[in-house]
Amino acid sequence: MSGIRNLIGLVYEGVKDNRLLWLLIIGFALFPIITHFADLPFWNDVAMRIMLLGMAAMGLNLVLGYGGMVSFGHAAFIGIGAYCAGISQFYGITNGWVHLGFSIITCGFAGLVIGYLALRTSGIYFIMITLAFAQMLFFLFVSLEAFGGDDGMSIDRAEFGFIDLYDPLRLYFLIWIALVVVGMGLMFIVRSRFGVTLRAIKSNASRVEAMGLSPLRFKIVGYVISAVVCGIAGTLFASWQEYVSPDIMHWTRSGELMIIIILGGLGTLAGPLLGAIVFLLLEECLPLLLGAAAPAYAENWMILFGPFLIMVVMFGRGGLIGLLSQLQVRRNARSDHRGP
Amino acid sequence: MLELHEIETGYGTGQVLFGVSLTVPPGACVSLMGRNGMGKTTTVRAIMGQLPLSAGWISRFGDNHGQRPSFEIARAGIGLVPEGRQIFSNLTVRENLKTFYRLPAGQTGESWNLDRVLALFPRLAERLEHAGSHLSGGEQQMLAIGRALMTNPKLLILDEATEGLAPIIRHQIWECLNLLKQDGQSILIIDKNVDAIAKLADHHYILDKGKVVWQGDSISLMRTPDLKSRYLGV
Amino acid sequence: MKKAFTIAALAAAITLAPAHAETVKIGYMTTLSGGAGIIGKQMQNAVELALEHKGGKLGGMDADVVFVDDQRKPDVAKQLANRLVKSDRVDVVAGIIWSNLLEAVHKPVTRSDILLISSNAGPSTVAGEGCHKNFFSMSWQNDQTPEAMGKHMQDAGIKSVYLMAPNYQAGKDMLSGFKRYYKGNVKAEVYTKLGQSDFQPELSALRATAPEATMVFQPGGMGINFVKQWKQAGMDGVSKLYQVFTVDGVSLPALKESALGILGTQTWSPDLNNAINNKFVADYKAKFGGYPSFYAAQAYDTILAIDHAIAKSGSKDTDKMRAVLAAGNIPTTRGLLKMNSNHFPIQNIYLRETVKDADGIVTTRVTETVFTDHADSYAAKCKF
Amino acid sequence: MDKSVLELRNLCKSFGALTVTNDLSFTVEPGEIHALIGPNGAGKTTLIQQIYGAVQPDSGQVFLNGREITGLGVPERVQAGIGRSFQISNVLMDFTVLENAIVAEQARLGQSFRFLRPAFSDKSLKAGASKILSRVGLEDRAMQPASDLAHGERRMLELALALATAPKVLLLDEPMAGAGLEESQRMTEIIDQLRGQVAILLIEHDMDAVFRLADRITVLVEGAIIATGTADDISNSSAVQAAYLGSA
Amino acid sequence: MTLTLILEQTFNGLQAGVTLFLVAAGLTLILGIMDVVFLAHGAQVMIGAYAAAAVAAATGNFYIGLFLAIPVTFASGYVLEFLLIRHLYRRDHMEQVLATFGLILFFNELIRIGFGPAALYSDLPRSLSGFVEILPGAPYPIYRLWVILVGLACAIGIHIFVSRTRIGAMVRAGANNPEMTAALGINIKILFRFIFAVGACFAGVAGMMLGPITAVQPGMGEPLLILSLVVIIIGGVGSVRGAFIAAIIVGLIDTLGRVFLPAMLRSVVDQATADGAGPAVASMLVYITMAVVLIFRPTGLFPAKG
Repeated sequence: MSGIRNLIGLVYEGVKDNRLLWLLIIGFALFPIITHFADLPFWNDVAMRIMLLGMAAMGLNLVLGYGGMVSFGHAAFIGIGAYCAGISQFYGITNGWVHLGFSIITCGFAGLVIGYLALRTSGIYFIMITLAFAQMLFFLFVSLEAFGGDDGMSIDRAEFGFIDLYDPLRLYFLIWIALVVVGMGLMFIVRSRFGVTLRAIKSNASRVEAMGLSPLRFKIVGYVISAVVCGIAGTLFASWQEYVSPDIMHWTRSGELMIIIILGGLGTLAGPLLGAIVFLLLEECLPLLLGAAAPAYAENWMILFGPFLIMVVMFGRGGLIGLLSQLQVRRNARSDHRGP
Repeated sequence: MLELHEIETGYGTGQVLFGVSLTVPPGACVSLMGRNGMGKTTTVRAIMGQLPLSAGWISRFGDNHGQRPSFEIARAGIGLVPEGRQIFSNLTVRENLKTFYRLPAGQTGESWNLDRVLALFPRLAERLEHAGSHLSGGEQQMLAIGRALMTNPKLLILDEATEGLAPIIRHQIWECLNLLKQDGQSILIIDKNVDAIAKLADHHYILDKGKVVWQGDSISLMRTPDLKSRYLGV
Repeated sequence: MKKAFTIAALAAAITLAPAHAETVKIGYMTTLSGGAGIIGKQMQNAVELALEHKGGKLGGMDADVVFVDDQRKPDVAKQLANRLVKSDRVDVVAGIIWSNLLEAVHKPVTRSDILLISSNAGPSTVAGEGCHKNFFSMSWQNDQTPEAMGKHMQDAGIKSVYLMAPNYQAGKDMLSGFKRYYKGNVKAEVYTKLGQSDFQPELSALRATAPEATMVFQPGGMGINFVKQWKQAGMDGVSKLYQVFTVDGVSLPALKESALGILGTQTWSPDLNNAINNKFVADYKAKFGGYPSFYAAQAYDTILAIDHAIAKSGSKDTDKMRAVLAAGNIPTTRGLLKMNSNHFPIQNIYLRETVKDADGIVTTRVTETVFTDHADSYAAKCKF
Repeated sequence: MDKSVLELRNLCKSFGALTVTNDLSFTVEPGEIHALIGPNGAGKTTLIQQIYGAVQPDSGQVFLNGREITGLGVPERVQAGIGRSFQISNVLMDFTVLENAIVAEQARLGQSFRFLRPAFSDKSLKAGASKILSRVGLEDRAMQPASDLAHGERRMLELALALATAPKVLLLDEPMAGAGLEESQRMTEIIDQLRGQVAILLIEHDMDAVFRLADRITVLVEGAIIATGTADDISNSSAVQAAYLGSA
Repeated sequence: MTLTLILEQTFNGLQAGVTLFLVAAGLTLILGIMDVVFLAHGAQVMIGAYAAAAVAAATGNFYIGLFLAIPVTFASGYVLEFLLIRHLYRRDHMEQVLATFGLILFFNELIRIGFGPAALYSDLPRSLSGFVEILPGAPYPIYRLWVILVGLACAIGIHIFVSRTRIGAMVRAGANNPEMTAALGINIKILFRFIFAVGACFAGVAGMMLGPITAVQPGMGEPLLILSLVVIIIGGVGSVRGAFIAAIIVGLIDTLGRVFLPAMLRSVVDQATADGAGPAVASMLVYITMAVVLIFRPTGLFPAKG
């Protein structure tokens, strides 16, 4: 009894400390109401994609932002997760829980193997070896004819017992619940002793070693957890898309995830989700905006998008979260000034 | 030549120098002494423009005391023989020398070139095509001095000129420095060998915990035996 | 400019037509940005040309076409398809170049009881077991074109052939289609890396095998590279080159003279002699400069098909339009197009040769009809 | 007879042609402060690295409390009882002082693989961490980010973190380096207070501090020991004088 | 599998290798000396190819195209370093990846707007089309031989430049110890900018030479970029010699693996499995090689001396 009360206390405490994250997540819960009354059902779809990529980015952020490991191949785990759903269906297993379990086990194992091999290197070598593994998996799935190869495989949405995913809002809320679970889990992990140690390793691995801990073991565990989170996102992505193809693990998607994290705020809980919102809305709106301003160049929207990314690096240190906290500081300073 | 006025600097939040002043007149040989960690190398780094000053100023050859990038300071006429030699291990002896050859900025005497450096250090001539990493400590020290001379400096700075060298090599180095001094070369030298330095240099500064605690000429240095045990030796 | 035209035409239609005039809304999805943007651009041009030819109306209704750019990404395509269906509430979704993108949008669109008309992609999955009554192809099933190539080479008595295609689904479909009709000696079946740009190693290996003929499928930029390198390696003296979807309206401007004389099969060619095609090609050349590609022709046909469906049924109701289209006899640049039971066209397939036209521009010319009224081989598996 | 806390037997290490440790043997006895001095490049830091496990010797053995630890990696040696500070301050710069200590405390407790409870708000960890900080007098700086600390304070923090692992022998690599006069004095006092609690191997150039602190001094030149003895023995040794001040 | 064929394929591998080397040579210096993960190096390949093709089309002379494209790529590298890259030196790898990824998008789009989305027509000069018999019965395209020769010439040129010239010595000194180099009077900033521009230039040369044999189109440099990163990693970051050896290894492995692996597999497993797995493994071969090298030598085959 007291254990549960204790847990609730911990959750309350965590949520209180991470208001922005949970505000965003609650926002996603309320979003369908807006789309319902504004009669914009399509935007639910956009929101689902944002939640899914945001979830994957949150997973990657554990290694990238908290662990300081620049993995350039995390799209592979999204892909493995998606193919876990696809391949299960191919063999007639339609139960979504089974897909998720399969995905967690496979991604955990893949994360362990890749992490173990890749973490022997560091710096640019680590970036490249993670990319190499992702490329291998990409080409592997491209040539797996049984599962559609490059054309991918069309699949049905998974069955989650009583939840009929063809009711659009059911899928929406299944993804939302996954987001809550992942958000909650990562919130606990980064604040836990493990998470604190992981951050300490990023800050100064030799000091952590001098405390008698082996940085490698923590890094590998972190890598595995983040792989599993990306896998879960991938499995749900497959259900959302009703389709799986190697495109989901193209190297540019790994880059996209990194962009989302840096845009939102590296090493923060809310950052990746915020980054996903802004990044995908931008992808959605930039062509429209450019189309309105210079119709002949609507399809050349990347000419703005590229420099935008450069600007984020040059001027947006700490990403959007950093920007927000700067504003906060400034506002506080101003209100202090006005004070009696 | 060189004037340091009340300079303060350090690394990050750790301040190392607390108001160091020092002057090297033209043609003079000045020494800077003190135990390890007292701020000698930090002073050199400040002179070379590798550390920003938090207070005070440095005037090099009468310039306007401003902060300048390292390469401009070198070109203005300061030749550095750094602590630990810092030989380019992936360059041959010849390259270590020739790459940095520069015509003298203001003519003071005969200018330095490869032949003259090799004449000064015949050992280097034998090892001309060897990689810097294959030299012994003494040869590296000779190379570091030769490399600095190739820039035809008005002022030569030697940081730990003889540290970690065999006695016979030390002896050679001191001899060569004497030659340079007779040639009219201005020198700022850092070393722990008090006896040798007292013979070479005209004026001495002793640093302790980031401050100049003593200065004077060789005679007073030798006459104050207390200095050695307090600030220099064991 | 072209958009301005549509808007102007619409404006004109609105002022002239009585207030009760219905509007048919079409979502046209293609790849406009990125490396494949050139194909999408041609298709967009053709769609706009078709609207112009129809006076901005399809089947008497005001036409409103929404172009969307799928960026050649399945997840973007799927999301856009949902937007077209749910937000823009289009009556028909059309376009789509790539098989994998078609797979991604197939379910969400057909499930919404809206017609999905492909202007290009036609993988075997949607032709066979995965077919849907709301899906129509205005192009071809992947296997059909290489089947014609196989038949032609079989008939021409070619004894040995070397096959080459990229290592992905369409590549495998193409080669298996070819082998269905070619019964001679297949010396080797080589699958290259998707997106490969240098074929010299494969050409060296081919030279060592010395087959009588070579049949390749290398679409897009790969085709340009392949043909260039084929010529540069002097392979013409070693083997005779046949191709499908490798030398076409998109790659010819980059290949120019180096593609002369190469044979290929295709369901369409700029010189097909019928009133619709002559007008289409002439006006396209006049308006956009240069020959249209088969992608453009199929995009043009897609709009003609929608026009035909609305005009004949008098409605934009999905069931009624479907019935009209399923009945076939759709007037297109390929003549009156018949429809198979799986909603893929039954059509002629021609042998085309790359030639120079009167103005010295490199284009293709039909030399022979390989198949008359050719149907694909998956229809039997399709049960609505 | 007490067993030595740390014993090195015939340690050898070379990098290429350069011999940095030449058949070196010596001991650190329980509770003593043993200073290691010598000119730059004598091989002091490389020796520390070999004791610590970051550099493996070419031959020879290292014993801790009579147990051989030669083949072990760094974390294992730390767990066995070797603590150290580094030449350049080595603390968790992104963390506050208290958080630094919390990470050390949970590492000491072997509780770093726990995933549920937030670490930084855990009362028992905080209490343990405060105790760590109080040993070096940094309690009142607990909420400061480590990057805001003055240089000397950062050295104190590093010492505290090294002590947090409850080492049997503490390796201090130039703890006064870069410190001002007052900071050096405070550091000297704190190290002095540790006398008897833990055996210390001290590398230091500040001779005032060395003479004040060291029970025994070992002089290292070119990877070999030239003298070992009390402060008086060493300052009167002519060999040491020559090595330091030159006798050219 | 005759000897002729193996020889011919070795030539093909060599040609792929030297092309890769040209791209990798600059990139390994940028990575090794300036520590910048410069993903937009592929764009320099594209700029080179476009400059050469456009000038050749305008003047009708292939060689003028080649000649003028060199200063164009040099200038583009120089300006790029000045405007953006020098601000990235002190940033971490992740930020460099992001910013230079943005550059890729920008350059590709710029070219698309400037030259249209279609591939540009560019063909061999008449003097370089035709064949030589490298062995009786094995004619080989002159142009490919020319590419190999130019590539090897460039490699020798880079080698001489880096190991024999005074500026090369400065570059090596700068890589070895930038602070000391500056303290001896060398302007490191300008030196770095120069290296960057020269690196861009070599990538441009690769682009120019590829123009006539592959499609000149936006994004043409990206596949080369990824491969040349692989080359650099295998060779050891910062080592030009390592890049050369690794480029040849990667070129040969990729070429020979592609052609011979399916056949070799067929002799081990049954036909169907071999046909399915052969091309798949062949396309992964390069990455497998890199992963294996890194697992056993985490800093590549020839780590640059520190």
